[in-house]
Amino acid sequence: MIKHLKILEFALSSLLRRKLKNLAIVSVFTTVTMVIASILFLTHSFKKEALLILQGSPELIVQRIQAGRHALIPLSYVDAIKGLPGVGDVRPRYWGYYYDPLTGANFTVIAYPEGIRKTEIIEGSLPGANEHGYCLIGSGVADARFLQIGDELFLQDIKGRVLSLKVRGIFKKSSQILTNDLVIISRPDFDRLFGFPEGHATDLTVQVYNPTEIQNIAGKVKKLLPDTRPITRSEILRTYDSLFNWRGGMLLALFASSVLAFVILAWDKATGLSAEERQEIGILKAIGWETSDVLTLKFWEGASISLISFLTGIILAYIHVFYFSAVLFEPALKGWSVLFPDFRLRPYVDLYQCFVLFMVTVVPYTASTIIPSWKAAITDPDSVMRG
Amino acid sequence: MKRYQIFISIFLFEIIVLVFLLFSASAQVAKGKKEMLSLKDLCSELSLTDLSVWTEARYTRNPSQADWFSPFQDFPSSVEHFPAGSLIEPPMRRKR
Amino acid sequence: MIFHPGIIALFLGSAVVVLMLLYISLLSVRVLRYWDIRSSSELQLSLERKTYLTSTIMNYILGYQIVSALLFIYTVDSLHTEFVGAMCATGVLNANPVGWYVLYLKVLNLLLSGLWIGINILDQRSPEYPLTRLKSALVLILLPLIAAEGYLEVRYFLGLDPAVITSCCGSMFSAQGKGLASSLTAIPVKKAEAGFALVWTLFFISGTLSLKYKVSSFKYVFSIISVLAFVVSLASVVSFISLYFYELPTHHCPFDILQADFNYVGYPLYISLFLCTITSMLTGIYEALRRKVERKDVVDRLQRKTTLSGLVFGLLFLIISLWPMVFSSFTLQGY
Amino acid sequence: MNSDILISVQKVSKCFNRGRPNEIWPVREASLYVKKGEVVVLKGPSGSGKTTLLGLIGCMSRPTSGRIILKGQDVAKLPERFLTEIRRKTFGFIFQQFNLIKGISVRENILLPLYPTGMSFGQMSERVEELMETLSLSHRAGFPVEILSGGEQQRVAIARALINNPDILMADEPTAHLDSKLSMNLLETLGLLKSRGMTIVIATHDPLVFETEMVDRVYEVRDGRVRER
Repeated sequence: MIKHLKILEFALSSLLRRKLKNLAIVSVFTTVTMVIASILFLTHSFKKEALLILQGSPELIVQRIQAGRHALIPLSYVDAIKGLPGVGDVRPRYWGYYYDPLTGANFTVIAYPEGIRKTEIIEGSLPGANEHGYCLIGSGVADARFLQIGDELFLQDIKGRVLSLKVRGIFKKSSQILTNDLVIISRPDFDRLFGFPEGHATDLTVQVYNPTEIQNIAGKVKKLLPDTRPITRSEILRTYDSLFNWRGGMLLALFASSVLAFVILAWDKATGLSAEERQEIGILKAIGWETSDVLTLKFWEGASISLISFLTGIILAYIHVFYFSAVLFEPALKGWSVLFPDFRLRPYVDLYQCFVLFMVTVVPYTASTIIPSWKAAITDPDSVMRG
Repeated sequence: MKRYQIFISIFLFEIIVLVFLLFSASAQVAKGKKEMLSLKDLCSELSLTDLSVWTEARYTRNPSQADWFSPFQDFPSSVEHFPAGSLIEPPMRRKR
Repeated sequence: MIFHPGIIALFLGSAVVVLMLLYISLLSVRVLRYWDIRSSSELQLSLERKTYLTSTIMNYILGYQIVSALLFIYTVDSLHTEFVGAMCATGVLNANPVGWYVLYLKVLNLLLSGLWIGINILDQRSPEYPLTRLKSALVLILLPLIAAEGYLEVRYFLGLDPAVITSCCGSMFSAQGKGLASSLTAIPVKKAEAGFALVWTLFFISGTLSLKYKVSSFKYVFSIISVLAFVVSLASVVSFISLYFYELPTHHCPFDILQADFNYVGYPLYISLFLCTITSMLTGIYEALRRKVERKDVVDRLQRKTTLSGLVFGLLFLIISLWPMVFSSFTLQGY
Repeated sequence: MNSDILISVQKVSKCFNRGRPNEIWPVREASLYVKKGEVVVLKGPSGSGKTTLLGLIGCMSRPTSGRIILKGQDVAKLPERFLTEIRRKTFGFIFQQFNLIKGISVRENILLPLYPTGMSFGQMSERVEELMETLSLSHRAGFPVEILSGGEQQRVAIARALINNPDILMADEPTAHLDSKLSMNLLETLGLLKSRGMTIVIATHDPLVFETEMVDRVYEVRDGRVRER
């Protein structure tokens, strides 16, 4: 133990003797770790957040597909689906996209379901079920149009007329990730805005009593109504899961090239032992250091560089992502859009991420130093005598 | 103070910071749980299926509701909504 | 499926390890052909120097094996959301049957690398490099195993198809199922408990005997029993130990105890079991190698250490696994 | 054979690049012995093989053939890692170039041989202070070695050679980089060590060294062959 401490002491001293070179390695290593850790932290938290929130999405959605594209669904399908055993409530959903030429943004317009309850994430009050001329908007919409409660939101309906809606309530900023671009209006206003055909809905949500039966029911719906596409909640969740894994993994693969570049740098630094370093090792061997002692020395040199850089990189990444909302690579990591939520992610970070990071940074670096340090360690002790 | 003591102190300090961050992370998550639940309730209330992040195109606004097989679906010359669009992974090749 | 960060990390790590192992395997072949300790030729000198490289790389490989085993379980576990019906690692392992072989190989390779390091320690303490040929041969055995592990890992993850509806631990480790895992579960708890108690009692008796008396058969018996204890204990974790942690009479999953909900108790549990097995097995292996080594005192000292640590880790494992049985109100009476 | 013989070298040869066109034999069938407390000089011109011979005696490298008996043990066939241990415990080396590590202090340079041992930091600093006192280096303890004068650097090298309490001090051309005054100082220091019972082996071609009276025996080395004078 004491031997290791002493060799560590000497390792630090030799690292400090080549300050510039080692500082360069540490800073590159830290930066690489930080970039990769930022990607992982961001995508993982995003994924977790999405998966938790979307637990509340409908168990089963039935859409109609026409000519290979999503089409409006006739309300007659409701009763057909209700007839299946095990199916509870079937409800139509009315929603659509509205391109706002004023701001260049896309809104998502929803005709609100009957019984929307007041929750703490809404400021102001809720429009009643059949009151028209009122709306409830997401904070992104409010910001884009500079609206406050009591102001009017003007939209252009399908015939080119102006539809004026009084803002009754605004979703709080904390719910941005779910509600940023929403405009919730009443059914009559919705029909007027989009000129929705009678007897149709955008799609249907299906309640299933037994959660293990969902897949089964989905199959039966597909059989009963071949022009439909059932989407289950677990499919939505899996989609998001693989979406973010894909995102994180792809960026990781891209940044793997920077790891590779770094490893090449480290390899080059380690193999290109300068004459001075070679002589130092020769001296150590001549005065009684054993090959394994030199290997231990090299191990501690590498370990101190990689451990410190690794930890610093992770800590910086955490601060960067969760305290500064990933400012450095915001557009590349998060994407963009006109209505972009400035969400503060909750830090879903655990040891797993740290393990993955360790594997993609420290392991390649260490591997790249093994053979060079062995080459250094087997220097002949009498090399210093031969001069 | 010996160099190794300084090194070990820095190392332990960083470990402690990291552990602290991990714990504060889980504390923050626990604290945000109520808010999370109300978001989840809202999600089921409004029957929402997707997050409102990339609102530019249908396939990025509602990834779970869009047709994955037609990425340039909005209009023929629509530019790819990079990087939001690149979030969508290519469809899996089915081999049998 | 490939672009999951954890999977990328695993692939990368496996690639690095297989490459390094391939390199030292080439060295090992040369050692096996040309090693001659009595020669003072330059070839012999260069081989002696290469043994340092071999042991350095093997040390790193052992470290890697530990991290990668944890990462594998973690990754597989985190994938469970992508599979219908999978609620933990078990379901995801079932999604592609190759997964189980990857897991078995990981456990085997971890054990073997640990034993290699143990043999290396004995070799390095003796002046005359007595075990170098043996070590080289073992490297050559390890290479195909670790390469196979890497290959199966790639096949497993590439072959995962999220559309497959898999069974989860609920149905896998239930008595009705087929296969090894369910037959483990089907063992009556009473019998499993009796076997567990018997094996560990024998373990401690033989351990104490081999500490006290210099009789080689005690040491062999101790090692063999430690292997038995390893197998029986893993079976017991599935059969009844995990039940006490979950406080559910039907939940037999050996992976859930690694999760935060159960205070990560699986880590100390499995780690102490592994260490106990490796060190106890080394006692017997050292005994078998005794006649090859000139300095018997080195063997004695190392054996003492391994036997003692085997006993200590064994005790630790027992304390951890029996803790909830003694201190929780949950009982399996009547199941 | 006499029991106070510390090292006995018997028909030792060393070959480099064996079997290749550039094969050379810097040492051929050399035989010599060193008794406890003696000062022995290997004398010869540069290129005569005395440095290689010194390396063989000091367990730096293994001979191609022959036997080297150190304290009754044949070390010629020992693997490298045990040679290192013997070297560390038995020999202290002073090299032609001082071979100090630049950029670290005098104290650390002297301590170098003790890093890979189980000695505690406390014991180490005790020993180094004592040694620096003897060799009057204490006032330079914290200085980086490269700013020291040649004589001081030589004393640091001696201190480093002595730090692990060796039985034998090996010196390779110790006066090569010193003027005559400093050489005299060095010889005084060596004389002091001899008076304390240290065995010393010096390889040199400097008459100043092998003509001093403390030298007990001189071997002449020429073309790798050794002759006692």
